[in-house]
This record gives sequence, C-alpha cells and structure tokens, in this order.
Amino acid sequence: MAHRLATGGRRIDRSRRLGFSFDGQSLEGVQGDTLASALMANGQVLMGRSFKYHRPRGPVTAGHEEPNALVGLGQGGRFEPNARATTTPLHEGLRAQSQNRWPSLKFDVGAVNAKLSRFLPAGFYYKTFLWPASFWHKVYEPIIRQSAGLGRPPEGSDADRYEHFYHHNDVTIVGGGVAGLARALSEAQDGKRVLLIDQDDRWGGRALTDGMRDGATIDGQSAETWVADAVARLETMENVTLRLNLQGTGVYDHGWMTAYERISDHRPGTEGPRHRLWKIRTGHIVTATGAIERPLAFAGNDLPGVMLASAMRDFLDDFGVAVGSKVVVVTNNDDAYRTALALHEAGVTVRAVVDARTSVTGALPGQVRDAGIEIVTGSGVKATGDQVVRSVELCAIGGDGTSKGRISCDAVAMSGGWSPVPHLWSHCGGKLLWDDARAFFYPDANRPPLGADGGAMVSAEGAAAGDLTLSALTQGPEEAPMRPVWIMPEKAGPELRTKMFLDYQNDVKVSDIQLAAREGFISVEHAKRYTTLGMATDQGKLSNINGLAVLADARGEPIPTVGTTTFRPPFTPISMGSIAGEARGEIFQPLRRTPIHAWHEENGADFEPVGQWRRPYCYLRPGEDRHSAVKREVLNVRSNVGLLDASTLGKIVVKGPDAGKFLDLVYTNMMSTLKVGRCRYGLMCSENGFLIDDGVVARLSEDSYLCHTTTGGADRIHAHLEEFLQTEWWDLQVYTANVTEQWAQIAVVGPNARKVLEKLGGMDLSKDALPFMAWAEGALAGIPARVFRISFSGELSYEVAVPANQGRALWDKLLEAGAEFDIQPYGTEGLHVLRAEKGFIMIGDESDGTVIPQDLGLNWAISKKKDDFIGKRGQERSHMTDPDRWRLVGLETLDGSVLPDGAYVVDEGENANGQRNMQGRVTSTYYSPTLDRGIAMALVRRGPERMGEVLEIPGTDGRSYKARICDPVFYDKEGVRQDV
Amino acid sequence: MSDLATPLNGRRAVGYVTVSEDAPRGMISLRGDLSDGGIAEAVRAVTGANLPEPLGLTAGEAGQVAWMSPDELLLFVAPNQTTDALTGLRSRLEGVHHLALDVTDMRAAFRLEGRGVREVLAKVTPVDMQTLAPDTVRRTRLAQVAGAVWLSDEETAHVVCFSSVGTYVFDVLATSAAPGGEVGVF
Amino acid sequence: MLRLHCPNCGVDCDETELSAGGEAHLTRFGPGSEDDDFESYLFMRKNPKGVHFERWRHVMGCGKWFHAARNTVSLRVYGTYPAQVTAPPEALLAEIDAVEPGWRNKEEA
Amino acid sequence: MTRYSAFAIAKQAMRHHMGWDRAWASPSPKSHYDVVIVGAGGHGLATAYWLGRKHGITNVAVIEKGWLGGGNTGRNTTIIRSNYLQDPSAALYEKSRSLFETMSQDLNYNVMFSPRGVLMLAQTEHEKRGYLRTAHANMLQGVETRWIGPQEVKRICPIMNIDGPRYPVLGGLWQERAGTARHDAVAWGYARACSDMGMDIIEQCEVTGVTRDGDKVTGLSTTRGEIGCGKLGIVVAGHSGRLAEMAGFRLPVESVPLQALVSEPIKPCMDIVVMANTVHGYMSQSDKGEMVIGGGTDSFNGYHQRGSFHHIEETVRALVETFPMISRLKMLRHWGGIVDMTGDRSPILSKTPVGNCFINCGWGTGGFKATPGSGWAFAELMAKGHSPLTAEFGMERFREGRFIDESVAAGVAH
Ligand SMILES: Cc1cc2nc3c(=O)[nH]c(=O)nc-3n(C[C@H](O)[C@H](O)[C@H](O)COP(=O)(O)OP(=O)(O)OC[C@H]3O[C@@H](n4cnc5c(N)ncnc54)[C@H](O)[C@@H]3O)c2cc1C
Ligand SMILES: NC(=O)c1ccc[n+]([C@@H]2O[C@H](COP(=O)([O-])OP(=O)(O)OC[C@H]3O[C@@H](n4cnc5c(N)ncnc54)[C@H](O)[C@@H]3O)[C@@H](O)[C@H]2O)c1
Ligand SMILES: Cc1cc2nc3c(=O)[nH]c(=O)nc-3n(C[C@H](O)[C@H](O)[C@H](O)COP(=O)(O)O)c2cc1C
Ligand SMILES: [Zn+2]
Repeated sequence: MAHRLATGGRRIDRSRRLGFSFDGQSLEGVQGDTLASALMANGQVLMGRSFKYHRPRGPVTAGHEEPNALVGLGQGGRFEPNARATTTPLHEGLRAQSQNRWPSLKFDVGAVNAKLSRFLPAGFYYKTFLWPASFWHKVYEPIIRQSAGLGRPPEGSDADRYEHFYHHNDVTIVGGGVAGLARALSEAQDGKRVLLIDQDDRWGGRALTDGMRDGATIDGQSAETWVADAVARLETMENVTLRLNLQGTGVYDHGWMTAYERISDHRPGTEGPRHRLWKIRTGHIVTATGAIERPLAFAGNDLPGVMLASAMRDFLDDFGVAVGSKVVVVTNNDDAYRTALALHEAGVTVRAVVDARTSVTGALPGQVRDAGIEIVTGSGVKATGDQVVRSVELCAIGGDGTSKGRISCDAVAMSGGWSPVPHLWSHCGGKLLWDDARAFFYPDANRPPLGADGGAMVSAEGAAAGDLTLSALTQGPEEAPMRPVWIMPEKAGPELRTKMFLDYQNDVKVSDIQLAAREGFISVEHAKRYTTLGMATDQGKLSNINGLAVLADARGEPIPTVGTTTFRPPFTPISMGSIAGEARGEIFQPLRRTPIHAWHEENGADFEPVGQWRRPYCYLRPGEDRHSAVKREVLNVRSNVGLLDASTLGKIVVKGPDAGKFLDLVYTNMMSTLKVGRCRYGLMCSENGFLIDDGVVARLSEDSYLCHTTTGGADRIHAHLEEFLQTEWWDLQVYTANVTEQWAQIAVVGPNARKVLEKLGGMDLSKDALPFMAWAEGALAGIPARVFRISFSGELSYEVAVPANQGRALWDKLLEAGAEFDIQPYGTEGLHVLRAEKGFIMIGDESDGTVIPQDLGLNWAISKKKDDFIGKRGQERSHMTDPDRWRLVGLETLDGSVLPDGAYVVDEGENANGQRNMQGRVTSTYYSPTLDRGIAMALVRRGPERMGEVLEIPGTDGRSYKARICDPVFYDKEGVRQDV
Repeated sequence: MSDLATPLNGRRAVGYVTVSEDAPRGMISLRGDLSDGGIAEAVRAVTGANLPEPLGLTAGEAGQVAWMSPDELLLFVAPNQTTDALTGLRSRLEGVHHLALDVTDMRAAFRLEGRGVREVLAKVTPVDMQTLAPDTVRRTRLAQVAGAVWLSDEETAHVVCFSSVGTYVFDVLATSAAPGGEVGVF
Repeated sequence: MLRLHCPNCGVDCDETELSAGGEAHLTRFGPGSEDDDFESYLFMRKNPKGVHFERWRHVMGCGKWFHAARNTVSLRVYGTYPAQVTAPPEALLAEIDAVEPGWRNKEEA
Repeated sequence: MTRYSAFAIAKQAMRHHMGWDRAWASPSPKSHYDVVIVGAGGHGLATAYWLGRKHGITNVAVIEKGWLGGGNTGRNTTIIRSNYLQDPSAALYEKSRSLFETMSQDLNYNVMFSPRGVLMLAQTEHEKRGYLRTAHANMLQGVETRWIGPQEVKRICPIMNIDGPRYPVLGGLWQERAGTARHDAVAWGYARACSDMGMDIIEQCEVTGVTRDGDKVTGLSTTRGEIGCGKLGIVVAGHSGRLAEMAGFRLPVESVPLQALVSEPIKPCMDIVVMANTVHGYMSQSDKGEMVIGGGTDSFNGYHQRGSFHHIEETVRALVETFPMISRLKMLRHWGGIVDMTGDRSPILSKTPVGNCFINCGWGTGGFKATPGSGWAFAELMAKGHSPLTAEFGMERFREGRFIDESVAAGVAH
C-alpha cells in the first residue's frame, strides 16, 4: 500500500502540514507535495478513470507527461477540469475531485464498458449505429457523448486574470537540467543574452534524483553541488535571465516561442494574474528538455500501482512516498535498477527485478544483486489486480505468456527505456533520426528547423539530443545496452494483447493498433486517427513510440519507415485564459469613444456597435421603446432641429500639387474642378468596380482637400489612398493625413438649425454667406470651427467640426442654445430613416461589395471625361454592363405596411436547381414617421425601367407583400428644404 | 481653459508602476521631404530642436521633435503655442511641398513612472523593451491598437495613442501595472 | 510569426505590426486594357510554392509599404526592399540564386 | 467486402477481430484509367464515388501524394451547413447537406453526421440585417433556416454569454438540420466504397507532371510512374495552383494556412455549433468531448501547415468573451491546413482551357460541408460535360466580373 516513509523527500517540508480534500474526503499533506504525492501518502493510488473503458487508474508518471491522474480542481469561478495531479502543487484548502466516473470513483457504472471491451475495439463506432438513420443523432450519439469526455465543464466566468509578456533575447534555453545549465553557461560566456527556463520549480532536472544516487559526478562534483554552483554563477551574470515554473510550450517560425508561466495556481485568490503567456522572440532556441521513460506493454500494465520506474523513485526521493510496500521492477535496461536500489535503501521490499534481457551484467544490476534482490532474466510479466495491482505472473520474454510463477506485490515499477523529448525541436519541422540500439527517435542535427535567415533555428542538448547520460559531462556507472521490448511477452496471443495498454488515457491497446493495421490504416496518421492513439491530453508522450513500434511490426517494416505523427504545440495543454491574456471584460477589445461619448452614456443612449465605436442607435426617454424614440427623433428633425454626433465620420486631408489629380483617380467623379470653399459628394470604388465608400469632399485650399468617409471607412480608405500613393503612383506629389479624431463633428439639422447656430454667434451662416454645399472656417461661441453646409436628411443642415477636446463644450452649448427650439439629439437609426426618406444610399445597405454605382442610379457621380479612375476598367466587364442588372428603385407597399428587412422580390418559376426565381431584393426598409407608412429601397432587375409595376415579396413571417416600384426619393423630391 | 482639455481628464492609476495621463502638449504632424534643408530649418525655428535621426527624439527650448517615418515628424510644443508654431512652419515652408497639421486633439498621451516601466510596456508591445534606449521612439502595437512609446529615463516612459482609444490604452496599461503582476526580469 | 525588416524605418517588425499586401510587382491595367490582362492583374497570382515577392505595410509603425522576398514553404526571408520599384533588385536576385538554384525556372514554368 | 453492422462486430469479437478486411485496397497504379482524380481528399473521393455510383464509370484511379484524407479533409472543424446567401451556393451546399443525411447508410460506414443545428450569431445591427436577408433567400431556395431571438439562443446554448458586455447577442440565423460529421470517416467511408467498386486508390503517389497531346490531357507523371487517363480531375485544394501550372493553365487562387485548435475533452456542455462572426470565432463540441475551434487564415501566402499564433489568440479571445467558461479549459493542440482562396471566396468547379481536364478547387475555409455535393456535381460535370449545380462556378466568372460573393450578407465561410 502506498504510504509516506518516515524520512526522505528532497522537495518536502514535513513541518508544514497542508489540509486538502479529494472527492470530499479531508486529507493532509505537506508543503512541497504535489497532489499526486499527497494522495499516495494517504494511501490513495486510484485517482481517475480512463476515457473509453472507465478503467481504474492511478498515476503512471510523476510529471507533465501524466495521462491518468487527472482531477477537477477548485470550485466555481476557479474550477479547472483535467488538472494533472502530478504537477499540481499542493496548497492549503485545495479541493480535488476525481473525474469520468459515476456515482463514485470506486464504483463507476461506466466501467461496464470495460466488461464489454471485446465489442468495443478501435473504431467500432464506424461499423455500427447505422440503422435506423435517425437513431444516430437522437439515441446513440448522446449516449456516446455522455460516456466520453473527461472532466466536468467549468461554469460561468473565470475569477482570475491573465497576461502576456514579450521577451527578446539571443538564446532561449528550454530545460534547466544539467544540459541546459551547461549550455546556458557557455552561451552566456559568449556574451549572448540568454533566457533559461524550466517548467519545474527547481533547477537540475533528473540529475538531482538520478545523479545523486549512484555517485555519478559532473565535472568531478556531485550533481547537487554542480547544479547549485552553475545556478549561482548564472545568477551573477547580467546577460542571463533564469525563470522557473515557466514551460516552453510552442516553437513558431522566425524564432518566436510561447512559454507558459503558472503564477498563482498554488495560491488561488491572491493578487496578480493566474497565468502569464510569454511571447519570446529569440535568435536561437535550445531544447534541453530531457528524456521521458517509456512504459512496457504487458497485460494489466494500466492497473493502479503500475508506474514508470523513474516516477517511482521520484516519488521516493522527492516526496518520501512509497507507491507500494512490495514492489516488482520490470525492465529492459539498467536504469530501472536505480529504482530497485532506491526502494531497497528506503526500506521498501523489492520482490524481484524482472529483466527482459537474458544476460544482465552491468554495475547497477551488480549493486542490486549485492543488495540481495532477485533478478529474473529473460522474462516478462503480466499484472493482475482490480483497483490496484495485486501480483505479477512471470513468463518467458520470447514466449506466449505461459506463466512461470507468480509474485504478489502492490506496485510495479516498469521501464521500457527512455526517449528524448523532441516536441519543441519538431514543432517547426525539425527532423528526427531513429537509434536502433537505444530504440528512440532523436533530433537530426543536420536537419534542424530553419529560421528566417535559413540557418538552424533550434538545437537540442543533452538527453533531449539523445545523449541520455550526458556522456561529455558526467561520469557515472557504465550502463549495459537495453533490449527493445514492444510487446511483453513477444508472442503474446490476442487475449493478452487486448490487455496491453499503449495509450492509457484513451484506452488504446496493442490489439487496437494491430486491428488498424489489418484494416489498412497502416499510415501512422491513419492509425492515430482510427485508434485515437496519442490524441489524449498527454499527446502520446508515453504511448507514441510503443504504438509506432507495434504498427511497424504489424506492417513488417522498420520503425523509422513508419515515422512519427506530427508534433504540435502546445507541449502540454495551456489555459485558454492565458491565450486571451488581458483581453477580457472592458478591455476585451478597444472600445472607441467620441469626445461626446460620456454625454450619450448619461442621457439614455441605446448604443449599437459600429466597428469598434459605439454609436447611439437612439436616445430612450422614460417609457419609450426604440421604435417610439426613433419616431420622435425623426419628426423632431423634420419639424424643429436635431443634433447628431457625427465625430466618427472619417476625415482625411489630401494635400500637394497633385492632390486634385490624385483625387480624380480615386473618386469616380471629378474633384480637381471643385472650387475652394465648396463641397462635393463623391464615390470611391475598388478596382473591381464595386462601390466601397462615399462622402463629401471639401476643397480647403488650392492644393488641399478634406475627404469625408463613412465611419467604417476612415482607416480603410486612408490605407487605400496611401497604398496607391506609395505603391502605384509614387511620382505624385501628395501627402495625406487621417485626422478623423482631431475633430468632433456635430450635425445640426432641421428647419431651426440656422437659428440655433446663430445664437452661438461668431460666423455668418446665412444662405448667401454659406450656401448649400459650401463650407466656412471661423469660430462659433468662441470655439474654432469649420462649418459644412451639407445634408444627409434633406433638411437645412450644418455639420460643425471643432477640435475634439472642445467637442463636448460645443455639444453642451448647442443643447443650451437649442432648448427653446426643442433641440433633441438623434441616433443612427434616425439618421438612417431620414436619409432613406430622401432616397440617399447607405454604404453597407444599398451597397454590399457587389454593387456598382451604376446600379444605384449614381451615374451622375461617375465622370465620363476621365480616362481613368480606380474601378473604371472593372465596370467595363460584361457582367457589369449587363442590362439585366438589379438596379435601385423605391418600393411602396400597397397597404402601407413595412416590408421585412432583407426580403427578396420573387419572379415566376424556378431555376435549374429548383430554387424559386428572384428578381430583386429590398436593401433598406423602414417605417417613415414623416409619411406614416412603410418605405423601402430595392435593387430590382431593370428596376428603373419598370416604374409602377407591382412586385411580390414574400416574408419569412408567412405573409406575401405587394409593393409598387417608385422613385426612391420619398420626401421633398425637389430638394427645397435643404436649400433654404 | 477649455482648450487644455484632454481626452481622459488627467486620469491616473497607481500600481507597481504609476500610469497617468500626461500633461497637455501641443502636437503637430509635419510631412515633407526630410532631406530638404528647408524642413530642418523650419523645425529648428519653431522648436529649437534639430531634426532627429530615424526613430529619434530631439529636444529644443521650444519643443521636441519625434521621427515618425521617412517623411513625417511629430512636433511637441507648449499647448498654447500650437497655432503659432503651425503658422511659423507654414510660412517658412511656403512653396515647399509639405503638410503641417495640428493633431493635438486626436491623441491621448500617458506617462508611466516607476522602476517597472519597461516591464509593464513589455506586456503590451512586441518591441524589445529591455534594450530600448531612452529617446528612441517606437511606433508599434499596444495590445490591440497602434501607438508610440519612448523612455525619457530609466523610470519614465511615454505612450501616445489615438484619443478614441485613450481609455482602452489607459485601462490596459493600468491592468498591466496592477500589483501582483510584477515579472521581475529586466 | 514572421519578422521582417522594414527598410523605411529600420525596425525589425513583428508580424503583428505589419499588414500583408499580396503579390508584388503587378502591372496595373486600366481602361482600354485587354480582358486577359485585366483579369490577370486582379486575380491571377503566381502563388508559388517557393520564392515569392510580396508587399507589406508597416502599418503599426512608420505606415510605409515595402517589398519582401520570402519563401512560402520555409518562410525564409531573402531580403526586403523599397516599395517604389517595379522589379526586385538584381543583387537580391543573385542572392536568391545562390541559395535556391534553379528557382527562376520554376517561376517561368 | 464485409458489411458493417453490430452483428458483424459481435461475430468478430468472438474471433478477436482477426477477420476484418482492409477498408480499401492498396494497389499499384495501372498504366491507364478512364478517369484519374488527383487528390484523395473528401472531394476527390466523393467525385470518384459518384462517377461509379451514378454514371457507371469505375475504371477510375484516385491518386494521393500522402495518406488519403490527410489534407484539409483531415484537419477541418467539420461544420456542415447550407444557409448560404447566393443561389448557386445554396443549391450546392443544400444538395450536399441532404446527401450527408444518408451518407452513413449509403456508404455502410458511420460518418456520424450529427444534425445538431448550426447557429450564426448576430451581434451587430448590420449582421442582423445580413442574416435576415439570408433567411429570406434561404426560404426561396428551399433551405430550412430561421431567425431566432436572444432568449432562444440562450435556451439552445446555455453556456453562451448573450449579454455582452461588448457585443450583446441580438439573435441568430438557425439551421436546425445543419451540424457536424466525423471528418476522417467521410474520407475513409468513400475510400472503402470506391475500392469496393473496383477503383484504385493509390496513396503515397505524388503527381509531378501532366502530359498533354496538343491541348488535351493524356496522362500524368507521378512518383510511381506514368499513368494515362481519358479524363483528369484535379481536386487538390491548397495545391491546385501547382497542378494547374503542370497542366498549363492559371488559376485565380492563393494558398494560405488556416488554423484550428481543440481543447481538452470535457463532458457534454454544448449541443450545437456556434459561429460568431463579429468577434471571429466558431466552436462546437466533438463527440469525444473536445471543444473544436476554428481560427483565421494568415494574410500572406504559405504552404507551411502551421499559421501564425496571433490568429489563434484572436480566436480564443473572441470565444472566451462569448463563452466565458472556456477560459479555464486548456488548449490541447492547434494545427493548420493550406486552403485555396479564390477572388470571390467561392469554389471553382469547372472545365479548364485544357481539354479533358477539369478542376474542383477554391473551397477555401469551408468546403468540408460540400464534400458529397461537390463530388456529386463534379462527377456529373466530368461525365456529361455540364451540371446545373456547377454551372455558375466556372472559372470564367472572374473575367466577366460575375462574383459569387458570400461575404456580403455577413461574415465568413466555414
Ligand atoms: C483548419 C480548417 C478548418 C476548416 N473548417 C471547415 C469547416 O468547419 N467546415 C467546412 O465545410 N470546411 C472547413 N474547412 C475547409 C475544408 O477542410 C476543405 O474545404 C475541404 O476539406 C477540402 O477538401 P478537398 O478534398 O478538396 O481537399 P483536401 O482534403 O485538402 O484534399 C486534397 C488532397 O490532394 C492531395 N494532393 C495535393 N497535391 C497533390 C499531388 N501533386 N499529387 C497527388 N495528390 C496531391 C493532398 O495531399 C490532399 O490529400 C476547414 C479547413 C481548415 C484547414
Ligand atoms: N540513464 C538514463 O538512461 C537516463 C535517462 C534519462 C535521463 N538521465 C539523466 O538525466 C539527465 C539528463 O540531463 P538533461 O539536462 O538533458 O535532462 P533533464 O531531464 O535533467 O532536464 C530536462 C529539464 O527540462 C525541463 N523541461 C522539459 N520540458 C520542458 C519544457 N517544455 N519547458 C520547460 N522546461 C522543460 C524539465 O523540467 C527538466 O528540468 C542526466 O542527469 C542523465 O544522467 C539518465
Ligand atoms: C474535428 C477535429 C478534432 C480533433 N480532436 C483531436 C483530439 O481530440 N486530440 C488530438 O490530439 N488532436 C485532435 N485533432 C487534431 C489532429 O490531431 C491533427 O492535429 C489534425 O488532424 C491535423 O493534423 P496534423 O497535426 O497531423 O498536421 C482534431 C482534429 C479535428 C479536425
Ligand atoms: Zn517601418
């Protein structure tokens, strides 16, 4: 039974006791424990259930590669599913729950799947649940989904915060074992800016457990001394940054890396972020990430208590925890003998070391023999038990599993040899080589991932490079060659093979891989996807090589021919929160505010997002809904005066001797002929001919213009102008500047507009001094201003631009001056209704990226005189000149009702694909408060030629609407109101 | 005075670095051929500062000049001097192809103070904040928006962005500077 | 996550400070041009698996456009150069010849 | 071929599953086929399948440079829907969606088509108007969709935060009979059915050249030798530009990596597919329990199946905002695929300037859902020389300026 020993435990402080709970049961551990070590110290080896068969599982590793010991941690806004107990530091009050079981970890109904496993081989679901067709989604799928999945989903919002951190350096070394430390020293001595990181909370890696045991030395020093010394030296160097608890998670192109820092998981609720995602831009990456031990594939190898040999000695050395009291060690190499020795020294009974090799002669086995521990050679095992391993049966390694005797035990330490950790090396395409003798893939130094300059971007060091024992640095006991063992015993029959687990979490067994191969899923990628090998949360860190070897054997080909699957980031799973970083809540995205934003907020604005701006849709008064507010706002503009915050409209200054020439190229109309002091409405198209923006251009001076764009257009159009200036017509002498935010712009609109402005005083705004489509500069109420007489509502209208920081002051003054005229602000919806009543088009409504100005009856704004403008050639193509194009008209319903948004005009019959023929669509539809009925604009096939025709427009509401084609200008057709 | 209004009314947040809206400054954007001696002369006349090298920031008795791009400078002058400076520039550059505009109101400016200024900025910009030399101006990305950053000394940094996203940038910086977030590597 | 050197301001830009502008050195065809040429200007791209000349804008920095020669498979960057040219500089082409012998033939095929 | 059924499994269970056949044969190439399809992705295989099933053409080879289904078919987020705006697209995708409904039975292979419903979220007024437009168009196109309000959104997807704060949910376009399928199984099921009809599926065989006699295609050079063909269908997604170049014509496509990611598996918490275009992200939960999340494309040409991390970041940020609970889930893996984008982002199913050579490409970020329909229609085009479903998808449309632009109503593809 697992227990804490009376002494030992390099990482723990026995004097500091920590209370925690597991599945509601209160337990105690000590400072320095992981959840896994603390549970085992309490005798709890069973920690979870596997994915498919719900088999009982305990930890098989002591680290980041753990596939089994996954738990739910914390509660409420701090709950996290699928946390690895082996890397979860224990803290006071920690609450953990086991997963994927019901009703309890010990008695799980889902475990019936294990009993039925014979009927549930790899990919069984592709072959069944076929009839009746509807049953898949309604019956089978829900059952499968419920039984699959692991942890419980978190609920609600995350209580923690996250952040990012950019780091730049010359060399980033991932892994602070002896190899990483040594490389850091040499790089630092070369004067490089070095970042050395390790996912663990201490430096030294495996050398501290393994190196200390057999008296190995590094540079003549003990491992502990060497590590302490190296760290001390690095700490004094200015050009070195050392970070623990920081995991290298992904290697990306051009020397970019992510690293994952867990800051407060072990002290939840404290100030500061939970995780920090590092974004590292580095000159070179060194992976010194060590090696991972491989399990052995014997029947029953997934029973709780069966564990990697290195993990077992880690629990012993680091935490003073023995996984069992009677242990059998099963191995094919010398390293596992260290575990036997460690256990023996700690007073744990080692019942035997079972070694697959027929002759065992090395130094470490010698020490084991000397300790009086039996070594059974040329043998393998099969483990039996229920919720914990109870015994092993011995068999000949080359045989079919016939029992040679039984040894009772409560833990099994297994070692199938070690594999370098190649993940980071491989993320960006680093290639691997196969080493037959040591049976592992290791980085091929001649085919590294390449950086931006074509040079090697990553190198591997130490065990990660395949130099498991750091031969150049360390002097330790000679180790005899291992014997690759992929199936134990080698001639095991089907009965045994269905109990040999490769992928623990996903329950992929030797038999599954063999089945996949039999069915033709012989590509390693097919085998992976067919069996789910390596697709669990450990991403095959333990299972992949063993799985490959079984597949290679089934194909009768060497392992390197089969190859590996693709390594992808992250190295271990990282929180979504850390990826999103600080971007949540208020700062999820920039929210752009006009200078008058605060007023809107305080005065009932019902906002709508427009790009990253928020514009008032309307202003709700007590008791009003949107509809009545919009109606009030519109009527007030038509009869009194309204106020619109138009600050978001784009404003681009274009200046230079060639400014006119340039604008003639980017607008469809002629701008060079515009007079100083005057304004002109202009259209811009893409090279495809499609309308992309519109707005009023004011000529500021002989050589400068101010171009207004739509709200969404400001940045886009500025970029469009700069692109052509810089990359196509760079000989033109023109400068542009996007001054959108320099100006607050307020539209004062309605019959009383002039009266209100005149009250402010400072400028002559009479019809003669400032006629329609003119602009003037001056000061209003003492605020410097530009006043444009332009109108998007058909009313007498002034747009007043003032420096942004004085925008709010102007707004306040206008409200004050306008009070006697019942001045009211209006929102974007009112704006839309007002312009629709006048038949003015709206970019994004009448245009949608496929519409050319000609479709909208805007030919008057397309110069015939110009040789060229952007879009002219595009508009000459056959489809653009097709007389059958849908063109803009007005629609009035016969009964005055409002047409539904987005509705289509149907035509007779169906097309070749059985779809109802269409002949047009509604582009804008509103209730017009001014006319008290529905009005709409539409694009209709040959529309303008069909005035008066009645069309049929079916709604999704089941009604069919009838509407007559009419002029799109519904109100004040002569345009007298705006020109007063 | 109303023309000294700033987009955030002087907001301030105290964390392990203090983030505050900078005192008002006049800002002028000047575009032109920087190799044309006339520009350098005009700039010197209104600010007292020499033309900066690429990415540089120079100072004179009447203002500072930041290099923005090969054909663009940003001039900082006292807030009540903007109009004069602009007039000065324009008259001196009469006949020279250029563009000079008052851009004071379209920018928000922040000051970061404390030992961790480099680190706080390193949370929001991909610029190498560890090595950025004082008076080097980097136009870059600040979290999700564009902006410019520079250090005037080891414990003072400056950030300029568009005024519509001033609140956003302030909040991002304040969050980055919040206690408990110390990284401690620079 | 690319890093490209902006020849306009001298900064080594992070990809997130840039915006991509597609294939470089296209010839603009305007009114009066052949359908073929116009179609080709707007739509037909080399889209090579290998050496690619392309346009970038240092949008979060100096705002200027520039050109880059980049490999679309290895992402290797051979160099960047100003936007105001209609063909890559000869020196750069020679450099590419040195590391990717024969790439021009592929280009013409 | 052994038919698959629960009974067959039970029978095999007694024999330790030793008696299963290969799902598809792995022959060496013959010297000539009536039709050769290049690319054993879903579309290539579906084309071969319908050539046999519907047009009786079975002397067919499907040539694949890697392992079948290993292109975008094997790396997509499996969203299947047909609520497209434009008539030609709606027709093609709806045909496809309806074929998914019976695919498992047709192929005797459970592709796990799960009509769990796809919701396209509207978070701005503009987006809402776009979806209302689509709803009207769909009604006339015979595609069942409807607009639903925020409360119903919350009811069918409780983990969603509909109250913003930034982009409150205004409702969404709901297609109840849309959903997901097991992407790999689609390829495997077709491969098995094609193999069963006697077609040759030749993996690990890269096409390196196209042989022509005058302006007609006559065969292919491959890494496994020369192969002659009567007709050639190019169905290679991100590699279409390369193949077109070999055949001697140009294509209006660019190849860019598109990314996706999955979380660790959790118990069922989301029964529908949600696409949130304003914030740029989409998510569903697989039968195994991972949250399957689609990201954005790089904005520059690339043939590396990775993509840039900041697109992952942007997507995750958006989804954490929309589904706050995923913040404490962990990302398990992310990857990329090379998608082929056309000038209007709609596919090309077309004859080419080269005789006997047909091209099916340009599916960009959203062609998995089209797999069966694309195969159906392309087979018809190849067999008969025309198909009503492909009529509008010819490559000449770019020259004419006749776009099939799906982005106009709202948002992205997938
Ligand atoms: C991340 C991602 C998410 C996506 N999400 C969705 C989604 O949710 N819904 C949706 O509908 N669509 C989605 N898509 C798009 C969808 O995956 C593709 O449109 C679809 O799979 C394309 O199928 P295909 O058969 O045309 O291409 P592929 O599956 O890519 O097949 C093409 C095949 O051609 C082979 N080939 C290439 N060159 C050669 C050669 N020279 N010789 C021989 N063989 C060659 C390739 O190896 C490949 O196997 C997504 C794509 C990606 C990358
Ligand atoms: N005898 C054997 O067969 C055998 C096998 C394996 C290891 N060893 C011993 O292991 C040591 C090898 O030294 P080494 O330095 O190469 O490896 P190591 O295992 O000692 O160190 C690797 C370090 O990298 C860290 N790491 C791994 N992945 C990481 C990531 N993604 N991000 C951050 N940190 C990460 C680990 O926490 C560890 O500290 C030697 O002492 C050797 O004797 C021996
Ligand atoms: C819908 C879907 C679900 C996936 N689920 C998993 C998963 O649970 N575990 C996993 O490791 N990978 C999963 N993947 C990713 C694949 O492992 C793989 O990354 C992807 O198919 C691309 O292939 P590549 O990484 O080999 O290039 C999934 C992929 C898709 C398309
Ligand atoms: Zn630059």
